[in-house]
Amino acid sequence: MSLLELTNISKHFGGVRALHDIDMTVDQGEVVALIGDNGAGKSTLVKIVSGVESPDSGEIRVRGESARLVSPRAAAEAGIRTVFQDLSLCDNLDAVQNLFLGQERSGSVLTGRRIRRHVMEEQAQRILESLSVKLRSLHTPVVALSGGQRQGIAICRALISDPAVVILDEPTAALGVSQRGEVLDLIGRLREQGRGVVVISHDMKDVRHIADRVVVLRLGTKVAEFRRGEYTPSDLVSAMTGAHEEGGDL
Amino acid sequence: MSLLELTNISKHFGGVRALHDIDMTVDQGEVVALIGDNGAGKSTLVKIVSGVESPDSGEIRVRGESARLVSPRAAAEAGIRTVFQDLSLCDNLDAVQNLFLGQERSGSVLTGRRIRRHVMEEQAQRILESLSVKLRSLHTPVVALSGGQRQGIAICRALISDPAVVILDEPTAALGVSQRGEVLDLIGRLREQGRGVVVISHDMKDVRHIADRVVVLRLGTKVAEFRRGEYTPSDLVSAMTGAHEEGGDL
Amino acid sequence: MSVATETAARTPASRVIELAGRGHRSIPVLVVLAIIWAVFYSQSSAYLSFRNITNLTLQIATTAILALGVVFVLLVGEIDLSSAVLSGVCAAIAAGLAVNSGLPLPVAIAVAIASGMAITLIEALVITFGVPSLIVTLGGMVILQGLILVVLPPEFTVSVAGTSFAKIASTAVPAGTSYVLAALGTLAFALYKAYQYRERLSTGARTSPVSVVVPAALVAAVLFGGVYILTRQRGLPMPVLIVAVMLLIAWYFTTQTRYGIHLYAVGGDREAAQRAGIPVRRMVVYSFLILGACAAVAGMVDASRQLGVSVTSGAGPLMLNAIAAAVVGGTSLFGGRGSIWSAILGALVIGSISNGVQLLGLTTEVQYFATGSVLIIAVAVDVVLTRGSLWPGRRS
Amino acid sequence: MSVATETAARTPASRVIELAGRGHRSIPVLVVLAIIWAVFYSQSSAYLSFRNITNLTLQIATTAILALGVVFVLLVGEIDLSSAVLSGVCAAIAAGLAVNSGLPLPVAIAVAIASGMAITLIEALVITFGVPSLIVTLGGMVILQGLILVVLPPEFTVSVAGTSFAKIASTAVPAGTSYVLAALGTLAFALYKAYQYRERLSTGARTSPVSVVVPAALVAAVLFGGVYILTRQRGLPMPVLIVAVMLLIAWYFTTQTRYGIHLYAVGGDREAAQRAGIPVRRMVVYSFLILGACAAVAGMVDASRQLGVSVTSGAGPLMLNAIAAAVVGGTSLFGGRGSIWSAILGALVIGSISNGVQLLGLTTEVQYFATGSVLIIAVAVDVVLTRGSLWPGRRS
Amino acid sequence: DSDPSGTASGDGPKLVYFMAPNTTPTRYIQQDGPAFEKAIKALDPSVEVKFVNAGGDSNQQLAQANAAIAAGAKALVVVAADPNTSAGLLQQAEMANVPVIGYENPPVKGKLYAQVIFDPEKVGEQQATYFASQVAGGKLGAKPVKVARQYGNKGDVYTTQMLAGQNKVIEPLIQSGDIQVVCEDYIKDWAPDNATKATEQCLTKTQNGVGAFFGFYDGITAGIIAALKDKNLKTPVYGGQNPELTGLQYMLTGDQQDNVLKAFSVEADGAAKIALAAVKGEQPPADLVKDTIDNGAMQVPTAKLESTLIHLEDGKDPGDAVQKAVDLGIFTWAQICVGPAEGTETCKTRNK
Ligand SMILES: Nc1ncnc2c1ncn2[C@@H]1O[C@H](COP(=O)(O)OP(=O)(O)OP(=O)(O)O)[C@@H](O)[C@H]1O
Ligand SMILES: Nc1ncnc2c1ncn2[C@@H]1O[C@H](COP(=O)(O)OP(=O)(O)OP(=O)(O)O)[C@@H](O)[C@H]1O
Ligand SMILES: [Mg+2]
Ligand SMILES: [Mg+2]
Repeated sequence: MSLLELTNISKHFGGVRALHDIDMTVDQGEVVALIGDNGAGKSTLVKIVSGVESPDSGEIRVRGESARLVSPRAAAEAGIRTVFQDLSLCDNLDAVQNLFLGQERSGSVLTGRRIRRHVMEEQAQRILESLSVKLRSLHTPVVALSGGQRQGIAICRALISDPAVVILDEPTAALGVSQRGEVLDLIGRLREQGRGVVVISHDMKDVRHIADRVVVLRLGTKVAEFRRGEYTPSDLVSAMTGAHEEGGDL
Repeated sequence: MSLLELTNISKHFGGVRALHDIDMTVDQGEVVALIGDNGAGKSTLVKIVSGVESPDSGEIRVRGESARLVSPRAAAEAGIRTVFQDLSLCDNLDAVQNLFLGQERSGSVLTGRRIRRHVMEEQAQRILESLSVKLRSLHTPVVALSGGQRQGIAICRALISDPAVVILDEPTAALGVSQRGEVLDLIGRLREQGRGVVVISHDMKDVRHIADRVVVLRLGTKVAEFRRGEYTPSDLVSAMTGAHEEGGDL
Repeated sequence: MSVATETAARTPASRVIELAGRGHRSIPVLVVLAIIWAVFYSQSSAYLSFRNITNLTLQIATTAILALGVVFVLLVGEIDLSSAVLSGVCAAIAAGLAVNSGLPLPVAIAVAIASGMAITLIEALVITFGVPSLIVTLGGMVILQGLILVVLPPEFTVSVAGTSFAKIASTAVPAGTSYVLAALGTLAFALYKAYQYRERLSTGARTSPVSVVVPAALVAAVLFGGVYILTRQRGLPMPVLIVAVMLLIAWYFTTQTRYGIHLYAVGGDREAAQRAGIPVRRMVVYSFLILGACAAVAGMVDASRQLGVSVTSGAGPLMLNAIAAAVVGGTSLFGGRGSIWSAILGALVIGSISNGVQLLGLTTEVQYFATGSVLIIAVAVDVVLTRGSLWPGRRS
Repeated sequence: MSVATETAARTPASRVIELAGRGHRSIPVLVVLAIIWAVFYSQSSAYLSFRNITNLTLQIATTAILALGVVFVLLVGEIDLSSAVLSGVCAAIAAGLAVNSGLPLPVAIAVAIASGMAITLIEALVITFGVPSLIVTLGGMVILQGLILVVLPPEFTVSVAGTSFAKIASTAVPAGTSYVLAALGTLAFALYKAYQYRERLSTGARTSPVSVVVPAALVAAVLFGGVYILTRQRGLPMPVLIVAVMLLIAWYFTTQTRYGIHLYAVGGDREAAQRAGIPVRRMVVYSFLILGACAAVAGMVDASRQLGVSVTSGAGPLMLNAIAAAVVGGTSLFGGRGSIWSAILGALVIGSISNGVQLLGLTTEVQYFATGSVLIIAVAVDVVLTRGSLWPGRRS
Repeated sequence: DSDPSGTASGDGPKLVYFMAPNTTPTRYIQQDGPAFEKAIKALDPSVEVKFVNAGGDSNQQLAQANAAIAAGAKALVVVAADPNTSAGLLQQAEMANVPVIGYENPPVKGKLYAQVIFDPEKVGEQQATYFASQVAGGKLGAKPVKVARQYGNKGDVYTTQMLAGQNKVIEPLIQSGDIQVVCEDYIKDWAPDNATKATEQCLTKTQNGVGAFFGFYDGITAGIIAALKDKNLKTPVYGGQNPELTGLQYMLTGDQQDNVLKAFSVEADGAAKIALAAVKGEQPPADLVKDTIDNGAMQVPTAKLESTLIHLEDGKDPGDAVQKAVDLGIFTWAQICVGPAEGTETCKTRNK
């Protein structure tokens, strides 16, 4: 039984066919890479699985049961956490508040769910350090942070609630060399913990390195699926671009 | 005489020292890579040169003359165009409008500066094609575009006005494989045309490939500067992280 | 970093309208308007009489003109509370000069418009200095309430009945001339569209003659239809012509020129606009100058219809109605979204409701209930047609 | 994608204040307040008499309470125009029940608060359906203007002079009791701070006992100082106590609880908040419910001070004053920025201006000029101290 | 400088506040206030008069009263912003021992020293009586005369009282079928533009079938006349009062039939005398204050003033009627003879 199973997912935006009959599964302890050219529909697929967009048609099953992911909340309750491509941080909140947004460590209802800021700060410090994210202060609004710092926070956030499936939409795009390394390690650790991971990346080297399975989208359709070791770099590129002559410098 | 020359640039945000006594020059036909860990101050430096932030102290010279880049407009007039890390597109405008924003092709004052949309569309099509940016329609607001499509538009925008200095803050972060290749080619072409280019990137392979000179920032200070061929990959990493034992998988 | 995203599937109706409208945000408002008219007509057949339609257009003229100015300010992401009172001040200036001081009418009008623009210029400068526009225009409103006392003669009223000033609103363009104007308008529009078509052809862009014929036919229908209905009484009322000309100019500048793109850019993302080299401050100032001119014109049309100016000119619900008209028409309070058509369409919706409610002869309480709820329902219908599923992505 | 970025160097003054304030946005407003007081005091020594300060606090009570509710709505990025009239409706309900129907006062109060919340609940549901809040609350305002005619008895007024209802505002807590309350308040606050200090220590976070002593001393100074000044006349006026308790509760919930973070998240970036799993719609509804309760309390305090309810209750400048108070105090019209202190501080600024201007006995025109310009100047000073250089990054 | 005793004792200038309700109607800031000050100065130059204006807000007026008391006022002359919510003001004044003189629109349900008023019920009755006489005289054509009535803001005390006065006379005519009311509108905020709109809608509804308009005050009649002029209709308009400048001008042009003059100078004079008595701590002057009116809390000593109805007469110079307003000092011919009235015969002869 797969952790996550998509069947026949389609999505239109007005006249634009963003996704067409996509099938995809994610198993326990498996890293699935989702690749494709710009505008292929990767982020749209991610948004559907995270409850941000609803598909026009198709079915989503979580642990074998049909799930209606009508909102990000519903997806989170089904154990799916996502790092969005645009990060989706609240600019006016600080790093700690963003990290725990929607899953604050708080006291009982009697105290009106009083925030236990000290607990959160301590946990935040730990998790940020584990990804080498360096912040000068935990109290500045994230709008004042650098691109990489923001991405680091977005990634840490997805891990805080111990999710079953983690979806990462271009998680390393803005990261520095060492942070990038940490994230790749992290993905390995997530796999070892038996979670399902979906990674979107444009870096074919990373993809080959971490992915157990590669799903290729082109213009909204799934054009290929490869298992680890069963493809060459040029297979990926030709699947993505639809051209067989291009191999690139991979 | 350098195209662009920065001396002793410093910048604080409240208590955070973002930049400290930075010197940097960009010559004609030269590609300067600016590298550093997340939060090192790269984007802040770029914002200062683009007139978005003003430095606390220091001097900026353009073609040998002291310039006061008090606004993005002033920077543009001095021939400096920038692709910002956050892209800085107007979400409610479409691709063509964003591409030409502030430099529209328009009629005379007599017509109230009537927009010549057909000219702009045609030019837009050409320039987008040259970078392999594929849009389904030139009329959708850019908020509806994919991350890579947006980045492609932001890059094209910087080129439309024939600038002397082009600054690219992580220009390939969200790009697909082929678009990324085009951008690297483009940077080469810009150099051949005698322009100055500043590129920020976390990809050391790209940096080695395109940069004539590499400037390394760490915690707001310039810690090293290398000329093409005068450094090894591990030189870069150790300069960025301040640690000499790390070499990474470059 | 907020991005409009749908969290639920769109209604089929919205798709149809999207296809029909192709970006014409105005169509759902027109549908709403048609529903409102149908409902009131079913209650009272006098509602759609030529006489009442003429009443309606005259009743909404002031609101529409002021709303037009407000749209410009909303588009750049600011707000204004002072322009209604400003319209009273400008009317007092114009009427004082024309009637009490005996200056020629055009001079009086010019001075009033200049004064309106001067006052909004000051407001705009304070706003671009950094004071929130809500505060500046609220303070401005209070100051202007004082100013109108100063500008008015000691008896605090200027009566303009029977003077040349009264002609502003009471002049009626004869039917013949009106049809000629309509024909000229249609022709000019068709020629412009044809010119655009040629332009596009020259760059080899995909286009078709349909892009000339259909809009031109629409414009002809609206112009001739309008002239036919509105000349049934006494000829085309001057305020209608004023509104039409102002809309025409505003349409050209907001959709056909560089200025228009910058306006939307500043409202959409001020920081991004500035980074693109757009003079953001200057654009905000322009919007307020336009508002000042619109307020002056609105004030004079109103005074000329009311046959007088007094301290209550520009008071009452005018300000809120103008803002509401803009928002009902689809302009966002948060900047960057909307069009100048929202001014006239919103004013029509609001005016149609209050006109209809009054026609039915309900008791005061029921009038209040009907007015408020029809307004909300009208916008809710519009939301169902286009915007509903976008909450919470869109706010305004 | 708009990001606040400075385009010019900060003023040195702003640095000082930034350091002194460490995120306490309230300090510049306090400076502005001090300047206003100094200016008016130099014109009239009666301005800072105990009597006048007591007047002032009573005078602003209604505005402050309503502004508190408005702050909640602004924080989630919505706006409200109906709550002033709603306050009149709730006051009419309470007074009608307590005086005309003879219900026990607490029951009448409870029914009024429940009615206020029920009405804003309906508004909130329509808003979360997708209709812009400006339209819903404008329509709501019109409906409520009708409703107050229905709720009031046929003579359109309820007089509460000499009834238990009048006690709401006229009760004065004796000086002794007031000091005890101040002491209890200080103690509770100090204990809470000490508890937080212990908590932080337990996780090894950097902290120091100064974080307990300094705030506690400040609170003590404010409470005892306030009680000293306000009990000079007849004891501590009940409305002051009501405001204090409401602020206390609002402070706790907005800054110390999960609810508070979600409130700011929804206002800061609604889409991001929703993606984080926050029930955005529910948060908007909560804010409106709080507004409804605040409006009811404000209306009852007001009626009890004026000893009567009529159709004008909640009309007049109350609504705009409440919104302006929130904005003057530093709350953004665009959501996500501000604090509950802005309600009381903004109301104080506005009240101090209007109180001072009245005390000087200026002519009507000059009063208008003074009120409007002092308001703008006050916020401009605040801008110079903190926000000025941020234009155009920040908008509100 | 604090005054903990809470009473307005001590010396210093004798301060009297004239508290206007709003800038509309304009008479309080334009005419009554200045006339009051003039009258006070004539009687006792040592008394200082200050003016405030509540902007139509009871809460503001209460604050102003408190400020006035704090500033050491010896008496308050109050035109209530809303009489129904002014008891709080009276209570504050009573606690501070500052006498309050009600003026024209007096506060109710509290302690007043005295009040001067033109009884609104009486004004309404005067308007209606003249209107009834016109109906009876056949001036408005065959019965039933189709009448459109426009009242003030619904719920206002003044509206309620004037309407009661009007209805005393009008109701029987309706019963008898002499009058048929075809439209009835409460005019929000007494605003002329709302009156214009109500008129337009009424004309649409009845297809111009209105025999006469019967308004409530000059602002409303001005709004009615604006609508009629726009439609080139000559329907007679009744029911002016106050008066406003436009009301008198429209009488000269023959657009408005009548007006009820409330001589502010008489009222201000009376209020001045009463206020001085109050400042001195004496009883209200008995020659002036002859009546009492129950205001819900007490029997208030009242100076009831006589309002005068003027009206146009066939074949006579309208100037004859308007002359009374000039005689009472309400407006001068120079003020009246501008705008619409400028070209009338009356102005050519009387405005020299
Ligand atoms: N809200 C929307 N409205 C209309 N079109 C949309 C919307 N969102 C996405 N699209 C379109 O759908 C297509 C797929 O977009 P998507 O963001 O999924 O691409 P992607 O594979 O993530 O690309 P990238 O690698 O550049 O991030 C694009 O053509 C885009 O323009
Ligand atoms: N407006 C601001 N206010 C306060 N601090 C800021 C602001 N902008 C940047 N900083 C801080 O300045 C430092 C440098 O940020 P900058 O964005 O220049 O880093 P960067 O080198 O571009 O990093 P990245 O590779 O992650 O993009 C960071 O610590 C950041 O938190
Ligand atoms: Mg994507
Ligand atoms: Mg950066």
